[in-house]
Amino acid sequence: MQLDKLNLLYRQLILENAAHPQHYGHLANSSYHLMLPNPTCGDTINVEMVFQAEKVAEIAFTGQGCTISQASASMMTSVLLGQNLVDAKKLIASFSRLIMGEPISDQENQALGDAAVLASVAEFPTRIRCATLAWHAADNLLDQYLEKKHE
Amino acid sequence: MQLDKLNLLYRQLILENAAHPQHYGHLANSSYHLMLPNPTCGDTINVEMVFQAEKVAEIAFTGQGCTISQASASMMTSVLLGQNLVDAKKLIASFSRLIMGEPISDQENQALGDAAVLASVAEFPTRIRCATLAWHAADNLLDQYLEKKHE
Amino acid sequence: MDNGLNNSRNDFEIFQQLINGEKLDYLDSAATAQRPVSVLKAVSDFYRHDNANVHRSINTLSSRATDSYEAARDKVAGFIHAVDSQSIVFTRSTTESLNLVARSFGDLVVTAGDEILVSEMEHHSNLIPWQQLAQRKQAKLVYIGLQADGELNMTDLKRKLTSRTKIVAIAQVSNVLGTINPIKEIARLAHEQGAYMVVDGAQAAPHFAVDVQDLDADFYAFSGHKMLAPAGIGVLYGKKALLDQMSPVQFGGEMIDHVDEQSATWAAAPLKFEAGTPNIGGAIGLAAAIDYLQALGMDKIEAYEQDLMAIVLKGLSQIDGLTIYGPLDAAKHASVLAFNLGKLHAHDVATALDLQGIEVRAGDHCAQPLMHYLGISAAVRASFYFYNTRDDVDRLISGLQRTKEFFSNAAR
Amino acid sequence: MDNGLNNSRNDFEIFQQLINGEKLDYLDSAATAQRPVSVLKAVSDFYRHDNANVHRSINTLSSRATDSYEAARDKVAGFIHAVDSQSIVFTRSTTESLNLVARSFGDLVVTAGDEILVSEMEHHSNLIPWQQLAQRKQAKLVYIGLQADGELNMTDLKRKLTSRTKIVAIAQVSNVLGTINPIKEIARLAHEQGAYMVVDGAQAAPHFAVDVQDLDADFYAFSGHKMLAPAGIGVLYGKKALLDQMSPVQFGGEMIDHVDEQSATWAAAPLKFEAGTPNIGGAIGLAAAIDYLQALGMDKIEAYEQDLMAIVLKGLSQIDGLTIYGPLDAAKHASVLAFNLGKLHAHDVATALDLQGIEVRAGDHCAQPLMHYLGISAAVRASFYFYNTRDDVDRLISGLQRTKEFFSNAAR
Ligand SMILES: Cc1ncc(COP(=O)(O)O)c(C=O)c1O
Ligand SMILES: Cc1ncc(COP(=O)(O)O)c(C=O)c1O
Repeated sequence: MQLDKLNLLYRQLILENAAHPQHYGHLANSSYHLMLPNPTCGDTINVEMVFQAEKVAEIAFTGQGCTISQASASMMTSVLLGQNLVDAKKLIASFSRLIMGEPISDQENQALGDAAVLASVAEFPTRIRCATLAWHAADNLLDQYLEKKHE
Repeated sequence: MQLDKLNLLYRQLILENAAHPQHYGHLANSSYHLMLPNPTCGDTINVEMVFQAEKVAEIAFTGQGCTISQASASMMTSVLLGQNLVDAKKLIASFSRLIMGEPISDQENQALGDAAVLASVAEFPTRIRCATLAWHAADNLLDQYLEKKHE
Repeated sequence: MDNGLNNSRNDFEIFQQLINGEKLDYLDSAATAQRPVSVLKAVSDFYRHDNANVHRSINTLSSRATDSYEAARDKVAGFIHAVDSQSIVFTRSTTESLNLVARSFGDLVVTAGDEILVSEMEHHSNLIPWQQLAQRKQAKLVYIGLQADGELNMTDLKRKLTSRTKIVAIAQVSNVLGTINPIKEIARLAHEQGAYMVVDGAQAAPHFAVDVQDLDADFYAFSGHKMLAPAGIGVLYGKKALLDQMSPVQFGGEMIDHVDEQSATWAAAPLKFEAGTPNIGGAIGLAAAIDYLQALGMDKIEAYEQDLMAIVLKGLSQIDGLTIYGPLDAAKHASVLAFNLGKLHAHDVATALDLQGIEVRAGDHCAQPLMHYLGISAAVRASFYFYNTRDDVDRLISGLQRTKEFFSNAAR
Repeated sequence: MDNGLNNSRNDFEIFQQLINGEKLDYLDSAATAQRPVSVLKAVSDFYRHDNANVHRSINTLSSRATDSYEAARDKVAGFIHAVDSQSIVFTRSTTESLNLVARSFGDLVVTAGDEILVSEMEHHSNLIPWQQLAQRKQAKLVYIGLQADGELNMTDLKRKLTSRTKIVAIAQVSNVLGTINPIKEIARLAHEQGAYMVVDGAQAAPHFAVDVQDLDADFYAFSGHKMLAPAGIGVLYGKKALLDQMSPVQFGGEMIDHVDEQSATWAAAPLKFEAGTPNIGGAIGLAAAIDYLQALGMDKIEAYEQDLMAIVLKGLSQIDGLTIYGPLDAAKHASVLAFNLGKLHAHDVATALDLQGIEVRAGDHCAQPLMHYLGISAAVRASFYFYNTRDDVDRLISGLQRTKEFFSNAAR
């Protein structure tokens, strides 16, 4: 019986984040927000951000989804909060490689904090999309901000 | 080499009818005419008829087609000319069975005259449609006439 | 241990494998069925011996291919008891069949102010084509509600079915709730109001005998891949008189009569709807699938699946906190069963089952309006076919129990 | 005796049989190609091990099926050198691909008074969809004439290609004349006038390397079944920016983003064009076909077929009274060759050849306007692929000679 393998996917930290997500809710005056659907299931994640002094000053998310998508969104908000734009983009890139099962440096791993525990999702290919949804949304918001600045 | 089998299909009578078709052309004042296409090749046969005293008083055909379809049309015109409506319908039904390889009586066979030679087409399933096209058109014209009479 | 109806499981090589180290327990036949050896062999035998294009050449191979393709059409006509083969159009899928009706027939008969009736339990494929038709024609798309147990609310249907109704489009079996809808009665009511009856038979035709004449359906759509045939072949049955009036929606080879530079005329139905080279191998595979099903017997399949469903319903109703959507009476519940396990997300449940070799589906099942109606975003769905065994069912029940334990321990 | 390019003939089981007592000489690959063992095996292996529906569930089988299906898309993108896989739409056939462009893109960009340019040598599938579009939009369908040798009249094209032209739709290779059209140049001229270039690649993609970026085609359509894949799978390549603007033409499962009772939004291209369960096995078979072709090498296939064509052209031109349609120069003549033998009807010639085991096609080849243009009602067509041998070609030549003798003796 392979339920043991479930422990690998559903680590304590993941279950806790899903049960008690951090930064869940709406921001008072977010200028950047994006809702992304997970086409395989119909779930959606909505991410909101406020930028100040070239930093992610505030971040929050809402949405329904599975344990993995909720936990991943929760962890993401904690990791990105307070980061400057360059570091935020870097963190998202590290996470993206981590989740695809590609090697990342110890330093990158440490920078991801709790989110590093999601590395095990790489072994569950059907669930990778659940884990990346919120990060895609955040990445998109960063790009939107950078583009606007550029104009 | 199976070209011998060609002799079976292309009997002398068939080749002659195709080379020198009988009743080829248009009728001066045909009230019934129908053009049918052979969808497998794009060939068409046009049949025209004049009815008088419940008989096929005049009949003719035009159209392009292969040896089999031209010969069959030619033979058909000779067989049907002068027949009364009931006999004409019967002859067409006999021909239809003959060409599908079904048994017909000696009497029916004799009534079909030259057209009986087309029996061999039954062994060339890809060519059956070529042989039946003109007869379908004639059958249709007889029905049209009968329906009109009925009104 | 039993091995599916008449030991049929042995005819399906896919069941010989392990999934995540466990015996494969395939409970996703409503998404697509598995294929028996005889179907795969029929298709490859065709390609190995008789392959040619159809309706085109007069050579020997082409005439064999055409005969096989048309024999498949005859077989399909017999399978659903159509008057004749000329009312059988080969398409890619149920989805294409329904789109063809909505586009060709819908555009012909629906005008501004008309109403199109669907139910709250339709699959997107029997919904969006009608939504689009309604938008094109300024017609109104009206939804028939459901009873609490997931059956169609016939009172609501009778109220909404009026002389304004032009088309009633309903699934014979819901792909989520498993509800079996009373099509024959609905068709009668529709015809009384001068409306046409379109039936989505995707989840019905594979599981019990269908008689389109007895139902008096005007159109009936289903997919080969849900009834053992290869993917890529579907069927649209239509009453011949209606097909004759309809315009083709795709144009090209095979479907024409005569073509000039600026105009063209069409072949007769069904060929006018089959532009281009059709899925010849798919049609031949579908004929082999029908042979297989008929050898088992559609009535036997129906009875066997009902027995399985009774066991599942009983087993699942004993799991605390598990919500079943759709009728609880096995006799009213065709081969699909949707549920949620407490507050667990359907995806988490599906992954836990997958790790035990149990393949179910989780998500919105291409029925978002139904999900909204039920007030959920996703559900788990287990679906069965004659090759599923008592053991498959037992494993689902114990698998769910283990899943529940895992998550309640984990969330301590 | 040679056995096709690199002895490839052995990979095709169908060639082991006799037709009318004679070795099969299959010269109808332009209608549909034969399938090698590797393609049939890829398809049945999929059904035996990984079969599930795609893009729907999160179980192990479904994820394998989705991966295989999407890997097939990647392979097709590589085969025609598309920028990325997102510009590859799976359809049933060339015919469906062209209908999709004409309906979705055509309706978007063509307005009353616009012109659509086609050539006199188009297959009905690249003609009637444009005829219908022109009728829907009160646009004008304009025909580019041919030179005496069957090549496109580029002077005529340049005269007719104006700022009024919205779409130019032309076959890369004619399925009757075998003419290879200068698509790259035509696309450049079309783009200069602000028109879009649609290419019917049905007879091109199987026979030589295609680079849609180099051609700068806006759309490129072809069929799997003409290049060793099963029937029922086709491809539409479109520039991503254009696909993004286009509306879907079929609606249902897989292609949606969000569905409410009265409205819906679509997934991104290519999925928005693939409503319903696609031909998964077909796509996997197409990927295996591409593997097979690429292992042989498209350049080698092209060179080999050109050598065969030179022999055929030489042999046929020595038969008295035989008329060849299309270029007489093998380098300008892709793998199809149409002709008539004196005044003999094409059907009679085809039957005589069939009795000698030689499978050709006779008829209008779904190109009635071209037949009218040539002033004939039908022609015989022999078409070749890499598995045809020198012996196949010799048998055609001697078979025609015998046919001629038979009929001239018979008509004595
Ligand atoms: C009720 C119902 N209708 C339509 C469909 C669509 O079938 P397909 O994907 O074969 O077109 C399905 C299957 O998913 C279904 O269950
Ligand atoms: C040039 C050309 N275009 C289009 C088609 C249509 O292809 P399909 O029947 O696969 O849709 C063909 C094949 O018959 C063809 O030769």
